[in-house]
Amino acid sequence: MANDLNSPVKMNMSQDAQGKWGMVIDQDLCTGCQACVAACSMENNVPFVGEVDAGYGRNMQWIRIERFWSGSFPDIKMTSYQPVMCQQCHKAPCEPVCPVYASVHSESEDLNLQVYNRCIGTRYCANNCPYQARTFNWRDYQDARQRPELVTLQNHLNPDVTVRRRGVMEKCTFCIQRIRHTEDTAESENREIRDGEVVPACAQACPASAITFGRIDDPTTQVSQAAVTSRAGHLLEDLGTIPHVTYLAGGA
Amino acid sequence: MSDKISRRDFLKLAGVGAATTAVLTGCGPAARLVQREPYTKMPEYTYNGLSTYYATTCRECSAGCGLIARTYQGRAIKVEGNPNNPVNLGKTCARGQATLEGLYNPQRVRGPIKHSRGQSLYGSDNQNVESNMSWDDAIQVVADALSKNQPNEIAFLMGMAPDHLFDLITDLTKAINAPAPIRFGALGMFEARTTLMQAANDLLGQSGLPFFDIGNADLVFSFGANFLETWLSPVAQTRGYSSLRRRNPNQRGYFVQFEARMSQTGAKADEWIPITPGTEGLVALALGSLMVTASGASLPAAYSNVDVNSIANVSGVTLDTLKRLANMFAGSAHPLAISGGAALGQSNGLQTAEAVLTLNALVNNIGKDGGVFLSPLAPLADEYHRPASIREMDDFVAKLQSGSIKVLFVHGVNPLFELPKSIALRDAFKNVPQIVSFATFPDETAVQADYIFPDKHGLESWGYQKVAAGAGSSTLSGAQPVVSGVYTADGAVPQIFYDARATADVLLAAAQKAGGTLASALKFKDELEYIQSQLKGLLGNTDGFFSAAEINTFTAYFQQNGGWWKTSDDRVAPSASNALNKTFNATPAQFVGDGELYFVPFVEPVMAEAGANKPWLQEIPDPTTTVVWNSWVEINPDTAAQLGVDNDDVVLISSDAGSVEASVYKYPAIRPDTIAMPFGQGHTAYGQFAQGRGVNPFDLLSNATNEAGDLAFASMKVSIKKTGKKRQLSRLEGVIGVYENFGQQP
Amino acid sequence: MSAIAKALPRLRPEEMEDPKEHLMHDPMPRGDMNTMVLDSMHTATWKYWTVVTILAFIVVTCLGYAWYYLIMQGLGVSGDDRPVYWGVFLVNFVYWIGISHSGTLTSAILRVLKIESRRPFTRVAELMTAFAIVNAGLSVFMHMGRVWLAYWMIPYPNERTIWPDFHSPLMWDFMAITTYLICSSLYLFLPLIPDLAMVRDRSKGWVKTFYKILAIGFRGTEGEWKNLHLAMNIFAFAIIPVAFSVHTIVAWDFAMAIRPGWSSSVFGPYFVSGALLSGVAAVPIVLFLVRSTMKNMKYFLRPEHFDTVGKMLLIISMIWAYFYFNDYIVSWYGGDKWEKILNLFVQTGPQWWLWYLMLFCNIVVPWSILWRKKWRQTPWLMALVGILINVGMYTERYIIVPEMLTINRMPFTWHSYIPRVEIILTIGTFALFLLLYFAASRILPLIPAWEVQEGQEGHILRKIGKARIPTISEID
Amino acid sequence: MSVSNTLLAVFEDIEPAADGIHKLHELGVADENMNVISGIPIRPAILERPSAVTRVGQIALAGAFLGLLLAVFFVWGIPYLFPLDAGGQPVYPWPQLLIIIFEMTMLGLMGFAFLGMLVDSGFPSYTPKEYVPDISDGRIAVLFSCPKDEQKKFVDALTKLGAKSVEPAEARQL
Repeated sequence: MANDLNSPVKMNMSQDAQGKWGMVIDQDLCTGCQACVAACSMENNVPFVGEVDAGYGRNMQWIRIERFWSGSFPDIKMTSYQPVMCQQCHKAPCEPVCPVYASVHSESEDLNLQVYNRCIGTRYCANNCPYQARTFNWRDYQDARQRPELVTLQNHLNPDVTVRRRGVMEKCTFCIQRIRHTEDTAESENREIRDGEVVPACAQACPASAITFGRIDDPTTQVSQAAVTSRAGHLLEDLGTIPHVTYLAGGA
Repeated sequence: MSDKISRRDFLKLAGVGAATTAVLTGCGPAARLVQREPYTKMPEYTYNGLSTYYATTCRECSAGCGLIARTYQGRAIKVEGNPNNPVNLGKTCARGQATLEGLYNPQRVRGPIKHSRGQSLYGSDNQNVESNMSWDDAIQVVADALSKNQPNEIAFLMGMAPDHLFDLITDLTKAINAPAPIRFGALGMFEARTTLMQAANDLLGQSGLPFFDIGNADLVFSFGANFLETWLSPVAQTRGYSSLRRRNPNQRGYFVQFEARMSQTGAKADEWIPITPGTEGLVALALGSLMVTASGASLPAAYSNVDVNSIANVSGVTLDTLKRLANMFAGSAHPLAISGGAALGQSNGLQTAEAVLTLNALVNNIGKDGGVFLSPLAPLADEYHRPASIREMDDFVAKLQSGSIKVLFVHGVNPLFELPKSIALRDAFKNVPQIVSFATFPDETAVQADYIFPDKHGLESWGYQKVAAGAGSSTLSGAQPVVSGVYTADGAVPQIFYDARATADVLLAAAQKAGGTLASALKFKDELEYIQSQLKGLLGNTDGFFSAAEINTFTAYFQQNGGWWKTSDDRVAPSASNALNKTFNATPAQFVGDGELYFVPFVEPVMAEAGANKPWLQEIPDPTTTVVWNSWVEINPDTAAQLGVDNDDVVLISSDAGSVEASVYKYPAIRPDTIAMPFGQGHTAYGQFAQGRGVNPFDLLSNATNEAGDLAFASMKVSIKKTGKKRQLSRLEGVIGVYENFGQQP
Repeated sequence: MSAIAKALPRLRPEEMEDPKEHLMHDPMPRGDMNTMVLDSMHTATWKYWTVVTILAFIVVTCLGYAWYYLIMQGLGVSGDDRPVYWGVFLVNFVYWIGISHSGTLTSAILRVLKIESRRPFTRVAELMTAFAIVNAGLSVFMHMGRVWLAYWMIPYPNERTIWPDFHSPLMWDFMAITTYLICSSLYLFLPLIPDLAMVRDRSKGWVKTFYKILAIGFRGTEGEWKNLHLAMNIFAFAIIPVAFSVHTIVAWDFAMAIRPGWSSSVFGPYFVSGALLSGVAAVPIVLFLVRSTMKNMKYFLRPEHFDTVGKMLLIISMIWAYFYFNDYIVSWYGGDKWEKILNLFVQTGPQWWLWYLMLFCNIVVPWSILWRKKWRQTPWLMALVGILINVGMYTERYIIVPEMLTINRMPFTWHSYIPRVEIILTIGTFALFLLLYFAASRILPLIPAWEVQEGQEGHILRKIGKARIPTISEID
Repeated sequence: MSVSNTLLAVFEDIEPAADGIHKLHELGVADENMNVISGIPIRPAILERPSAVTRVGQIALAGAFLGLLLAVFFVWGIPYLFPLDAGGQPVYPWPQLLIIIFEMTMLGLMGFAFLGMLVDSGFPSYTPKEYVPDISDGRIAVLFSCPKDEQKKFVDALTKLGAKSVEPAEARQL
């Protein structure tokens, strides 16, 4: 039971390939090494929450690497590591439920935006996210007045990414700051963005190169090509959220 | 030109342009005069809103991955992999990513400190102890120690990294005829480098770290090697694994792991064979024997003593499985067998390493793509100076114990944490009159030192590192400071917060103060000049990534590109002619103690030996158990049921060497006769994030070694007792979700 | 023996129904009745003040300070986590919204249907509505991560040029609850006006000024009565669908989410029935408390009123059971794997007993007690049934919110929920409810004297044959 | 028209009050010169009175319409002014419109019914009025105007019919 709960549904996604940016995660290559998690946290100023809160399900990492067990010893098998982050749904269930437009869709990038300073913390979006990809600032994890150890640690905060305070929802952004930066660079050089030019922190770090990122509206890019292979599938595709993260099944 | 040269001018002089996608900034020799200051007083070359990128080398482990650090207004913001560095080709592991939390760690040594042994370096309020002496006095202390003691009374204990400091200290010890510096690291011990090199020497007739070409193989049998975790050069090996799976679009490489406890590496295997601990070598021999038998050839000497049936019995792998695997191995185009991890940490570890090499020799893949090579020697290296084995460390500790060492310098290693307690280093320290620690962080060893003269953090330092493993090309990774230090913003003028100084600079200055042969042998103004003097050996070398005829230009390129490496394939293909001729006794491993359970300590893959003081590494879940911030003991659910313990129950684990208490994690993928514990926690110092968290499984280990002298860390038999206490483990996984039937484990 | 009939015992006098049992047939001079109502308001013993002081203390600490702590620390001090982003605060919210259906909705339905026995206890119930909505609103505010920005949900032109998003069920909720709060308060106020005028006429000094202001100058002229009457009629008819919509929308907060267990089309009416069940069940509790603690109330609040409420409760409990079964059988029969896991989790998981407690309190208790008139007319028993049903309905909401949130489509994230500061705040809200009620009982006439008087005017005993039969004439 | 005087007749119960009003009608007091003040509402027919005119209904309907317009503005007007995409839902959704229309219409209806009640009755008003506190104890007061010179006749007639008191109405602080 448990092991097949989360296997990505295999469907041919080419017909409903809508959107702009997409990510492909090769579960066969993912070694669960957590480099993406560390890189993402460093890039996006994700706080650490401490032992008690982390154990209580308040871990704030934007990526979590899932794994399940199937069978029993000695025929036990760990299912393929499955990094789950915001799937950047084209039709995101999290968006319409926000009463204050803190969770909205970017029309230009076709991404789910989370506008931190607009968030009032109803947490409806998180409930309605079938992927449980959203994390909530349960406390002032980034406030050096409450956590003196941050006085020095704060030095590496990324100035391109807002530091969130308590009561605000957050989630993976596909490193929108990098997308924007690359777009600006391309525009100033009067050219199109090249395939592979935008690299989110997770993909950049991944030692196994299991994460690929790029345009899915262009059939020639790496992500588009990977997304049409027979191993490609989406998490909970039957919900019709049209997620923009494609998983390539592992183990075969 | 004024003596204070601006960075921009320097760059013009050096004629360096932008290189990769990021603007990499080299830092030439003149740049030592350039201050990289924090944002409160902005240097003239930083622009608001623009980041500056520096290439450097990761110092979190000894693999020597190239980094590119993004800095912003004098602060380091993020590190990325250096795409050109042959070790990691732009990738990093979690530890590398977290290196910034070392740089900006709240607990670093504030400056040179004289303190009484055992006193904590930070108070209960986590405030660091203030520096209580000047660097001049500190240098005087070092100078006195070097000049007033007999050379053979001076000892250096260093970390595993083969870096410029090791070269410098080697030169220093040579100059005064002191014993060569001892190098040690817990990772090296877990990797059993001595054993691997000994096996290569015995069978291939050439010493060196084996290089397993996973990327070009299409079938990998790994005997305990945790090559995706912390073993040798994990980032490079993960790249190899990636290639194993996806290099050939038509045939996915197959991977079988033999080990008693499913490691993160084992989790990625297509087949995980739960083998009795200590029989890995036997299984390798059995496989070889079966292959030869199946092919109809006559058995070579290596397999003369092999009784396949009894091996099947003792290893717990059925004969059918052995035959099937032997067939698979024989039928594959590029099979590769790797040994490592707990398989080598047994009393018969060397036999295992050799048996596995023999298996490779049998399929004739030594020195071939997808087979076994020896790692290329790094530029400037005469040979690979391996870290000390436990046997050598035992001798070293005995020397300390005897009182013949008057002053001990410790740098880059935390032996009080990284050595088993049964090697009584703490006692031996009592017989050493003076201990000087160059620790950046207030670790256990620093606490036991008389002086702490903190070295700069890797991201503040100059240096190079001779890459020992992972790269196919001969590689020298270069390091340069990416920030000038950590400053406080209090007051109008920013004050340096962590007043660290490069150990090389301290030693060079002390050498001058000490005078005599030392002063004349080490006539360098500072660390950078010493590095340049070494780099001179590479001038005019044209088979490299870049070449330059003049040292300043070379150094500029070296800093800008993050090192120098050859573009050729430098893997050494040894001769395998005698590999099949060594006979094996084919004996199972001996175990210490009369407990009923095998004990397998393993390195926590994310945190490893020195990550515990970085809160992000603490909070990153262990890849297999998803536990964070603590230690646990992995017990098979059936065994747990027999013992009457459940998840989070605290149990007392005792061996002949000692006992520890840890919370139970019912781990479904471990043999019922085996328990496992991660290494990485259990610090008694090392900062607020590390101290008092979990336990150190080293407390359970004896100093038993394998034939090569490496610690037989998996050779303990332990017993478990219920304590009745309960301590909740924090895990990322929802316990009710990952198993069937709401937590009723399979 | 007679061949015509068996010998039958003659009814003993105590078995004969005494028309005086009915308030409407036990009339009293209006001046005396007014005095009784005023007396009950003006009697405040030391016991009363002790209870009020204790309640006030609990409100200040458990609600005031605990909430301050919650706001300053963030929701980390609550028990919420991933995936249980909604915890006891939302349980409280749904619960109080449910309680709010006790008053306005009950009184409106009874008024529209002209159930005469409603007359003395409508206000007792309507007051509960007002205070329950206050608590429901507070619960939502406690739940919010950044409550100081709650006003961003109000649609008004602002310098952020960001308006709320009416796509969100929370905005429907916000609008519906605002509507409900405003209209319920007005509906409470409308029939109060003549009573306030009565109190005004009978008080002196600053108290008179106070009631003078509240009574807004009402005298009781024909035009005033006509306007008041029409307004009350409009309210009585219009507030019924509003009340239904409020709880339907509360249900939609859950049902609109794509979550197993929540995404159910029957949730709207199911929640409404649940709200009615808990709301109506709260009425006998308050009736009992008012009757046994306040002076003169045994005259106004009689077993017949408990009887009326008891009958309603029995019917509503059956309706609730019907809807629950409806929801359950559909998800059970459908066999969706997530629904299956969820049902298994609720019934056999770590908190399996909650499910049985809910069924016991909501079905077994009312069905086994409320069928008997004598028991329905026993005030303490009815209060006990009311408490049990409220426990059951609270449990039901607890199962729906934190328990069902534990299970989602990402099994890796299944963490359970343990309430922390919520417990204290919940105590605080209950104390606030009681405190408001206690305060209101001494400020407002709890019995709508004019309505009782109007009713008594229209009730007579008519002699038909040999018996005197209670008869109602419609005088309004 | 001669100078008229306003009298307030207080009756114990409905029956004498009805008789009194009948008598007043006989004496030529027009319905618009008469008003009944009572502690409970009394159906006009009982007292032989015409039904009072109320505008509460119309005002409430107007309020309902206003609420409806506001709802349309909320659900369709706001996205028109500030279009933002959320979850791929239509910018101008129908279902949400219906929900908000219902709520706002009801709010308008009831809010304005209340306001209408206030406006039509002249509430709140704290000016002195003709009133006796006894009314809330069940007395029924009949307020009527009669020619000043015939006042005695009216007083006698009503007193005979059971009026407790018939006195010139005196506006006083309530």
